[in-house]
Amino acid sequence: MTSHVLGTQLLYGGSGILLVLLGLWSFLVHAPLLRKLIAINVMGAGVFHLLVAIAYRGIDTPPDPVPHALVLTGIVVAVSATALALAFGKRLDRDGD
Amino acid sequence: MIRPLEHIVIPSGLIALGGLLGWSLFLAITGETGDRLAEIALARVPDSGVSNPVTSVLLNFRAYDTLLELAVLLTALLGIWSLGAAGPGFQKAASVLEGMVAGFVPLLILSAGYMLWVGAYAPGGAFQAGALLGAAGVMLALAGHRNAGLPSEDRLRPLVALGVFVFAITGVLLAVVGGGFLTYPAGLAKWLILIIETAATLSIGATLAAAYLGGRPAPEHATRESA
Amino acid sequence: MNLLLALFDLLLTLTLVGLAVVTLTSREPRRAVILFIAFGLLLALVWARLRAPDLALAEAAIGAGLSGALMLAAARRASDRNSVSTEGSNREDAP
Amino acid sequence: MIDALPLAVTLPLIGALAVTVWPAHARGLGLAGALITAVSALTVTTEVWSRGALRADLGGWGAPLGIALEADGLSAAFLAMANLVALAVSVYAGGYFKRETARHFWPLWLLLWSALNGLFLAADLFNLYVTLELLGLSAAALGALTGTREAVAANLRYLLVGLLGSMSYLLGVALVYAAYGVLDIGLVAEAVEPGPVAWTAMTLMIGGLILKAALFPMHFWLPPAHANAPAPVSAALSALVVKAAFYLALRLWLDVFAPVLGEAAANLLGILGAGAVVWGSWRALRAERLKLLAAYSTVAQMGYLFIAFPLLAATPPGLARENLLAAVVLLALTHGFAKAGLFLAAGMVQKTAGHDRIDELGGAAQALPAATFAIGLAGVALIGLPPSGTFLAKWMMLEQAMILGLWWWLVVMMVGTLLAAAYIFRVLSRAFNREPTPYRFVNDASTELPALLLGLIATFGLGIAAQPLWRLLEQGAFG
Repeated sequence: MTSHVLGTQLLYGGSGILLVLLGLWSFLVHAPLLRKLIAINVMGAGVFHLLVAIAYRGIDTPPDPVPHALVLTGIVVAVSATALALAFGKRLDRDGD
Repeated sequence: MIRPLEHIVIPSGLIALGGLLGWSLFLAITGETGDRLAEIALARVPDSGVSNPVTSVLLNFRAYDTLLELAVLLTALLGIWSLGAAGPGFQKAASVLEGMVAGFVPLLILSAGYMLWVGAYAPGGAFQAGALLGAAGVMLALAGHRNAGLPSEDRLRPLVALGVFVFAITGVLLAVVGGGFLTYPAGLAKWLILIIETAATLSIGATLAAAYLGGRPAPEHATRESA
Repeated sequence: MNLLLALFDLLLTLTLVGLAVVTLTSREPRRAVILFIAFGLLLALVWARLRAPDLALAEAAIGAGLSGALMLAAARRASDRNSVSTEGSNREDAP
Repeated sequence: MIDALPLAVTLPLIGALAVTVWPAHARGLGLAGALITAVSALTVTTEVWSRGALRADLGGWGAPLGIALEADGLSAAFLAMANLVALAVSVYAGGYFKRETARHFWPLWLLLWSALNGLFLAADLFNLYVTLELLGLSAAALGALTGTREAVAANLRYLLVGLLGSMSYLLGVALVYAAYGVLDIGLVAEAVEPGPVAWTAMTLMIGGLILKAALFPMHFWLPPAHANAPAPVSAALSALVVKAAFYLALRLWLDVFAPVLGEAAANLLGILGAGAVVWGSWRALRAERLKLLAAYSTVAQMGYLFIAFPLLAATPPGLARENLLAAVVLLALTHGFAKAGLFLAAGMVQKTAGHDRIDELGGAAQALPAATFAIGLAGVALIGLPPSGTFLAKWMMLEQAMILGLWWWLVVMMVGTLLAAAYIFRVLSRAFNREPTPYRFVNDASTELPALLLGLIATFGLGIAAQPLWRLLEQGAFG
């Protein structure tokens, strides 16, 4: 593996970790449900980004398909959780009126 | 005003965590193990019945993950339904938007079919196709179609269950005929994957659109009133 | 060639992280959601760059598109509620 | 012969689909699904018992490319407990839910059951993530079925905390894959080397799991979520769902990260466990509602399980360690039966009295002798009186703590036991504070017998017949 590939993996993998930390921070300090959901989705995006980064093996080499499949699964799980949590929120709004 | 938890404890904890994670990632990537599963997976793609490596992993090598993933999507929808009925929906759209939607929706459905088919050898597949179908449903809902183009509840239920059902039954039947759970016989893999993906696409599309409505679909008579 | 690509990578990464920061610090719900959708679309672009076109499609359609649509509906309810409940008082959430 | 392992996950899934499609027959189809699921899972346990560890390579690819399911003694033991409890909960739920709620309960319940079986049998780190999410989403939706504002709010919080825990776990999995390039638990275990990567991955994964297991001080979400759920759901959440997170933490600890571990990490978990025992028991003693008491008692009981980590870490491999591990499993299983029995009985009391305030329970408890008796039996097991499984398990843990000279764990466990005795007797004294009334012992068989049976298993079954568990757990390593 060339140093360029390594550098790319580290750059994108590192930014994935940064996204996780930013999302975690927002999740911990912001109370509204929507902000918490955006935060957790950004966290998830960070983890997915990390997986995509380690799957990368250079511009001319086919990437590792296994992390890609994991991320696709993760995306669908994330949207499912988001939709369910928003339905909880909607129910609470309705009851609050 | 300084709140110690929010302004000192959490940020410094996160910075420490970030350092630890970054360091671990550096060591993990630069470590000796190198190649991971990539070579094995790419070498076996020709045996999988499809030539898109990601589809090979999703629908063949790690098909069991995908089965449970579809179950997660179904769980979310059933959970949403248990929390209450859908809201009153959007107002009937203006004729311009209505016209746009009328043009867009068939286009989305066509693209979904295309995406499903090319997923075997090019980027795409059941999830992307299902998402396009879901998007068509969202557009219909935005244009004022109360049930987002979905059928009535007693026909919607089999539709959202279809993907998991075809997947699971295929798995069990393959186990019964002796191959093992979800072990596709050589030669049949391509067709079995296409059947499973088609069922999954329909279910994913219907589930996403139904999830967008945010509650149990309105009963049949109410739909007729609004139409 | 490599240097150019590295610069491009750096630019993409900085934009992505910057977009995440403004998304997460937006108080107004609708604004936050729209920024989140933009973030998802940019992420899809980055993944296309990393040779993950399947994921780019899925992220654009599901991660940004459908999650975004779901959140926009919630954001609209939130702003409706806010404009009702804070009528006549200071609107803390105003952009 | 068809492999029993994938069936234990797929059959409840297919049952859930049937109930989804024909909601009008939710109860009948759901009970049928529950029965065949339990039979398939118990088949797995008996096969492990007679033939040793099982493994099924799904898709026929084998590790590292494919996903496998595995059952050894540890998973078979948890699987058997979970499926027996879930069957009892199903019978109870058949009589508990009205038609409208039943339509929503049964599909979600069978999906949760599928996730549980999938989790106990999984042999792949990412597959475990998917089962964790399936478990978390179905559990939160079930918990909100009472529909009260408290229940919805508490279970939304539970959902969010669960998502945070899964995210932490997934980040750990991503690190593992980056470093070792495999996801199969056995292969990861071979590849793991002590160092910062393994240490960070372990912290992330086990950290996410203890959030889901509600280990003190991350327990804050549990009492409202469990206390406000419908009784059969509370039983499943408290007895099974948090237990699944503990099982997975134990599994990762023993099978994957054993070489990485320092005693410091084990001691940290033990200290949090001790905090849980004391705080949870104290809050249970002060609780005004029976279901809240039961929920805080779960916080405390999870604490005992985590005290096992420092004891296990300090015990050298050998017979003593095997016995200690078996004692921990026995404790977890007994608590599963006992807590499910307690919640089911509490549900009947609540339904009869219209409330579950402990101070005003006298009459209602008196009217339901079977429920009161079930609460008593479950109480015996929760305190750890002989002949319950808890008594044996705690005794062995105390003995090992004494041998190791780690007397402070001993003190914590004694304090917890005394507090447990206090909160259980507080409930029972309310139940017996009136003249006996001439009601029948059993009033509604389908709801009272499950609770009673669970209590009996916890107190007598596992206590007296603990020997088979030892034999089952010997079916350890995969061939």
